[in-house]
Amino acid sequence: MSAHSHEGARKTYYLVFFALLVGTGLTVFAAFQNLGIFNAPVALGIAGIKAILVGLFFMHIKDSNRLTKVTVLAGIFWLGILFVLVLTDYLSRPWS
Amino acid sequence: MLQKYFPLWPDQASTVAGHVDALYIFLILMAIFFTVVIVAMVVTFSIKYRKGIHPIATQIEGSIALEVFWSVVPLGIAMVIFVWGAVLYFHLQRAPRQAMDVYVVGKQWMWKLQHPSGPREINQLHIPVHTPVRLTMISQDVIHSFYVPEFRTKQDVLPGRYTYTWFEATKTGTYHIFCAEYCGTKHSGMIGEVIVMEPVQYQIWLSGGSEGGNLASGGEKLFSSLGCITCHSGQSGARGPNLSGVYGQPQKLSTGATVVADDNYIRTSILNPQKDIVAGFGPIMPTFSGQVSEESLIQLVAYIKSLQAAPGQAPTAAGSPSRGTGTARGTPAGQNPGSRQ
Amino acid sequence: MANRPIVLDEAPGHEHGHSHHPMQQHHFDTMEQQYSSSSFGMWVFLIQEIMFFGGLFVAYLVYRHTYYNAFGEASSTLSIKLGAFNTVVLIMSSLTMALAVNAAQLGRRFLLMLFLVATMVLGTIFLGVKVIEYHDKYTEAHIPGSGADLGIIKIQPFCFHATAGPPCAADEEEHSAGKAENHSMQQATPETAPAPGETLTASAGQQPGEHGDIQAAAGSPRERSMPGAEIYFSLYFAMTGMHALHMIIGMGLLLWLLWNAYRGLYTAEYFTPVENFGLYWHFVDIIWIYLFPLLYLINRHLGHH
Amino acid sequence: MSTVTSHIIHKEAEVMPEVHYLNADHSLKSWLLTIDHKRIAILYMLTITVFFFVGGAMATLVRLELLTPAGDLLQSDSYNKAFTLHGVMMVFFFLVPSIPATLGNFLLPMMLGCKDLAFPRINLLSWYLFVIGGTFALYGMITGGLDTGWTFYTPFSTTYSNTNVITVGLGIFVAGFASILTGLNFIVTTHRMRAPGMTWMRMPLFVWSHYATSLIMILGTPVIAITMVLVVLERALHIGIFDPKLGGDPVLFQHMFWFYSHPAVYIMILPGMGVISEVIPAFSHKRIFGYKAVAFSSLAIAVFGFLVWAHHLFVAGISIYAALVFSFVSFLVAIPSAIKVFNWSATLYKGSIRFDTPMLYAFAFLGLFTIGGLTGLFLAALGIDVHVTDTYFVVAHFHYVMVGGMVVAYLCGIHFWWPKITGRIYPEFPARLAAILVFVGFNLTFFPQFILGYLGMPRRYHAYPEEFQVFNVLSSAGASVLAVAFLLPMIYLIWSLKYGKVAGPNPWQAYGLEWETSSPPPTHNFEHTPVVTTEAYSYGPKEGEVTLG
Ligand code: HEA
Ligand code: HEA
Ligand code: HEC
Ligand code: CUA
Ligand SMILES: [Cu+2]
Repeated sequence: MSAHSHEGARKTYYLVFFALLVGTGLTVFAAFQNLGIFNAPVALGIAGIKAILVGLFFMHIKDSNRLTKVTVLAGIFWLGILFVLVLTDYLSRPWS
Repeated sequence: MLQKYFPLWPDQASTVAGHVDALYIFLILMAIFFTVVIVAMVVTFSIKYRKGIHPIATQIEGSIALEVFWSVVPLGIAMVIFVWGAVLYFHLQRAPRQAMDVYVVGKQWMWKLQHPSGPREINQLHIPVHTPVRLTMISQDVIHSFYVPEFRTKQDVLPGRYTYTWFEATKTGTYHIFCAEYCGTKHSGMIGEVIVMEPVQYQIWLSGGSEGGNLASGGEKLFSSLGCITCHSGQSGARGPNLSGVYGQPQKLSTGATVVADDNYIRTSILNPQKDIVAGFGPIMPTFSGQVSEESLIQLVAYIKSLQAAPGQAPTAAGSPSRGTGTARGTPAGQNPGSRQ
Repeated sequence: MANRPIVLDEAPGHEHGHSHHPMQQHHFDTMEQQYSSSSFGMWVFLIQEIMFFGGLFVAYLVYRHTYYNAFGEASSTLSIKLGAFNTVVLIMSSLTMALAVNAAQLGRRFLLMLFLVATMVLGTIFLGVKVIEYHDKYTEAHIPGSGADLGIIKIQPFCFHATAGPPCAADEEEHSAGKAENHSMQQATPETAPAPGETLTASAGQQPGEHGDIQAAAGSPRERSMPGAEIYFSLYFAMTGMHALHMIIGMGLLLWLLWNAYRGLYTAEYFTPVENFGLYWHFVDIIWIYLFPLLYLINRHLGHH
Repeated sequence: MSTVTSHIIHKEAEVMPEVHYLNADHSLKSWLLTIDHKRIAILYMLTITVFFFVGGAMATLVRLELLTPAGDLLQSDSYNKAFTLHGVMMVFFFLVPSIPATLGNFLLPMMLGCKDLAFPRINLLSWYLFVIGGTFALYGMITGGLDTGWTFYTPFSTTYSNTNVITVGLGIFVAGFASILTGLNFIVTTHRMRAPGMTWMRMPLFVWSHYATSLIMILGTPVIAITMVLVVLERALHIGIFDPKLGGDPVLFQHMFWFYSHPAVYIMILPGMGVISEVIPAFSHKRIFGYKAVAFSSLAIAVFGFLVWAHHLFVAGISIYAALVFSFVSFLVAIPSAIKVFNWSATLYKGSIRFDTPMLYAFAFLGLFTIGGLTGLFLAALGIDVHVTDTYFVVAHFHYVMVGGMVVAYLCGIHFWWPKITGRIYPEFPARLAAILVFVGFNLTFFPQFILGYLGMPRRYHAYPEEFQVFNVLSSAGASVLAVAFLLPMIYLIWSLKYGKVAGPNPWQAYGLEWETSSPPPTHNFEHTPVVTTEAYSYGPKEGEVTLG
């Protein structure tokens, strides 16, 4: 990589950092609003975006090879299996 | 004969036993079929193509058609088993509406059983034949599992939550109750027996039973001694909701959700009232966690169950018309909380 | 055997004779292979970490579903100020770490060391704040394993103690409106006689919410009004504790990197450890990005504060 | 020595290579600090053998106790500790690392044509973690024991048991990381270290199955690790997460435990399937039937294996709808296994079959795994499981797959690669005898347990009603045959180290990179990095595709 792109990278880091700060502010703000059933989804949505930013830019997933991307997706997918299938039990219990 | 000296399955003593065994036999035939296919392939090929008479192997790469064939056929068979097993399971899990209730408390290492009409037993369960019986079970300590092989039923008995199972005996006799979930030192000693009797005999047994009074009236006593009645007086303006007719009905919660008030809901309402707050009431009910034994809880639940909606009227058990604690056919009395007073 | 067609041959471009990078290990053919293996290995390790934390998150999910109200109230006892502050600190440390990797890529030793130190300082601040928060929980007796008193919800957000001590009285008064509801919950002692053979230790008039009475109140079943809250605090400690443990391990690794950087091990050609550590550090950051809303921000709009 | 021509003609007596990985250095330090994957494999092999015999000794106690209905030989507490020690040792410290950490460790780099695993030091670390974990567990088991069963169900394990849950729990936690690191190493090695020309579709099926196994190790093991942490915390601090008294749900523990432990049963069979996929072609001298189908079915098992865990909880108090889902997927996961079994059998077709010991074990595997797997279908059928869960039917099922499947495959692989590992051949006659004894003893031990289970005998029972005695006696009788059968290889394999015939690089005329180097191989496996130009199992020129009918 050339020195130039490293400079570009630094600029991205600062931008991402800024976006993460905004996200943090936003999520605190949102927590105090009554969004009905959407409070939790909004909080998780913001967290998700922040996580994606960190992943894509700080962890360079954006510029990495396909194997890395597949690996990350696999991790998320398996986490999904754990969550979803455990919840199939808890959400369909008559009452608990 | 064979079954006597070399039994392959236990007695079929419940309505479901035959169904379970039918699927079992189907599965055995399926297993024999596939095992024979595999063994036949191995044996014939081993003989026909052993090095001595077949020195040069033919290099075969594979066959898509065959791959599809031996994926799809097992898949089809598997789906048959799945559906069959699932239908059976739903049948096993859902007690008929009219079943007679028995309450079970498991603890290390004994079974305590309570009939709604009063009698309590330890490690013994007397039931009438040809009567569906629904068990509402809870554990005082660790997980146990209520298992009667002859009935082909089993259900884990959990601490902290009611679980259910049911059966309808078809043969009089005495059968083992095993504890099937490992529960510590005397797990293998946590054995009891179900005694299936003719209805008449059962009636006789019932009337010779203990004089403890029935579950619901026991619950009523607790209801006043624990002070529930002070808030749940049933009068309008009482601090707590009127509990008449609550059982089995959907309850509106302060969060807007509704839940059906089943046994677990009532139990939790007593032990952890803050978990779900009934709409229109404050979170003022104190917890009774740690103060009421599982047996007492069962009595309270049975009592609340026995209360029928009677608007504006204070709940009383003694004269209250009972509802739903059991009107199983074949048990002319005994299932009715009020009937033995 | 005629059919033996695997060729054992010299792999093209490999054999001794051309010089190896000093950091190349013997079993790799090229530096490139070594680099891509380590980096992929790190990612696989992180996948493992995802599942590791996943176990905690699934427990959280189940109990938040089960004890929806209790989680909300218990969450309100955490200080958003501290949580948000720590979030910012951690994000900042992620930035410095990214910059450290960048410096390493450019082979700027001094800059690399500088950013590593910065990351360490920020990590230390984070852990320091965490210690304060834990200590607050300790004084409030919201500690798992301390017994029955866990269920007592004492409300005191926005109460920043630079030095840990008893919750500030001012804050308590400020939020007394919110407290009333909670206290009534615990005080509501019905006029009942205890059932025979069953203990009933709480007596009417006791103020379990009051500071200092907590120990006395402990063990009273009457005060255990919220089993869900106990689980919340257990999960809070388990999750943030596991996170903090990862941070502590990270600090150790940072020291090691710093030492190596000081020795001049990392050059523009070889900086894999720095990069891999960066991945780890960002991952830990991501965990916190989720922990913050999940633990600190539940149902704040209901105004438990 | 490893030029191509030198071993094409090998009529002369084989000689041992002068330098190889075993005699490269003799000091103890050279073993304990080795980063050679082959030596680490040997270290693992010795360790798990110890654990196997500890587990086996406990099995002996269990079977002796069950000879009579009364609980006469052991106190109930001792019995509970015996089967727990048996289960924990066998599962976590023997079967999970059995093939992957020994044969896998040894062979994976060789089959891929590289000098070592990607992270040799991490490989050594893995062994140390394993030993530390095992020591913890053994220590805990000896000082006070453990009586929770290998499943650690809460709240028994967290609140009611008086035994060393914490020590053993930590042991499993630590050993879990050994497993994770092994998996990590395998995955990275498979992706990054393949020799030139070694494409994915040229990899031996042994590698494919280890790749699939490693996926499970990476994705499943962390969950059991954190679950163990929670159990330890629960026990030490009463954090309430699994304690119903504090509002926790014990069934959540079961979900978390089986999220790992069901996939883990595939950790305990996939490597064995890999061994069988090597051995059957080798002794049929024929390429495997349906290479791709077998390869991808390994991956399918690994993925679908994660979707079925709650079939262990059908009566545990989960929602009946969830049970439906898990039962359904349990049937799906059987299909890839079916594909494998049929492809192995079809591989024999028109082969040129020899009956050396490894092949006998492979046949035993086919039969026993089939029975074990098919009885798995019984258990996956909801209506049947209600009756047979937690009875000896389950015990029989899993011994069929774990002992009849994996242990048999392990023995199969040990015999097959023994010449490669040690440079010498085991004596054929006792080996065949042992193989036959294993088969006979095994069936005698565990077949009666199916019947016992259906008759309703619950597992983990230290005393039982008299009507069950006949089958129990049969089972105990079988176990003594089995014990002898397992002791025999110990004796003759050790004997062969000194007196066995020198094997030469490729005694079986098998096909694969590992047979291209000397036996035992040199420290760096190959004199030169190999270049691969053919598919796996190229035992001869291909025929056209066969068609149905
Ligand atoms: C090596 C380990 C291993 C393997 C491979 C398997 C494989 C399978 N297991 Fe098993 N199992 C265990 C180890 C294993 N199991 C253990 C240890 C326990 C008990 C743990 C405890 O409680 O202590 C257990 C328990 C267990 C249960 C829970 C029982 C209970 O406690 O109630 C169930 C239920 O579904 C089950 C199902 C299956 C199925 C469907 C497969 C399938 O993968 C099998 C697939 C294979 C085949 C089907 C055979 C080959 C196919 C053919 C010959 C073609 C014909 C096929 C069809 C018609 C589909 N197993
Ligand atoms: C890899 C897994 C594995 C293996 C190989 C075995 C091997 C054997 N198992 Fe095991 N078994 C399990 C895994 C395994 N088991 C698990 C997971 C459980 C469940 C535990 C639980 O419920 O928690 C279980 C439970 C279990 C039970 C049920 C106990 C109960 O529920 O009460 C029984 C009963 O017969 C049994 C028997 C055997 C026998 C006879 C062998 C034989 O194959 C063993 C033969 C080997 C030997 C005998 C070793 C040879 C060595 C010697 C003979 C030297 C011995 C030295 C002295 C005696 C000093 N096992
Ligand atoms: C201090 C007053 C008070 C006492 C004492 C009290 N309750 Fe309650 N109870 C309430 C209030 C208020 C509610 C509604 C709010 C809620 O759900 O917590 C309630 C709700 C319930 C419910 C749920 C009712 C529904 O409509 O869903 C049940 C069941 C119940 N109580 C049973 C009992 C029992 C049994 C006792 C005694 C062991 C008892 N209560 C003691 C005040 C009380
Ligand atoms: Cu109770 Cu086993
Ligand atoms: Cu399973």
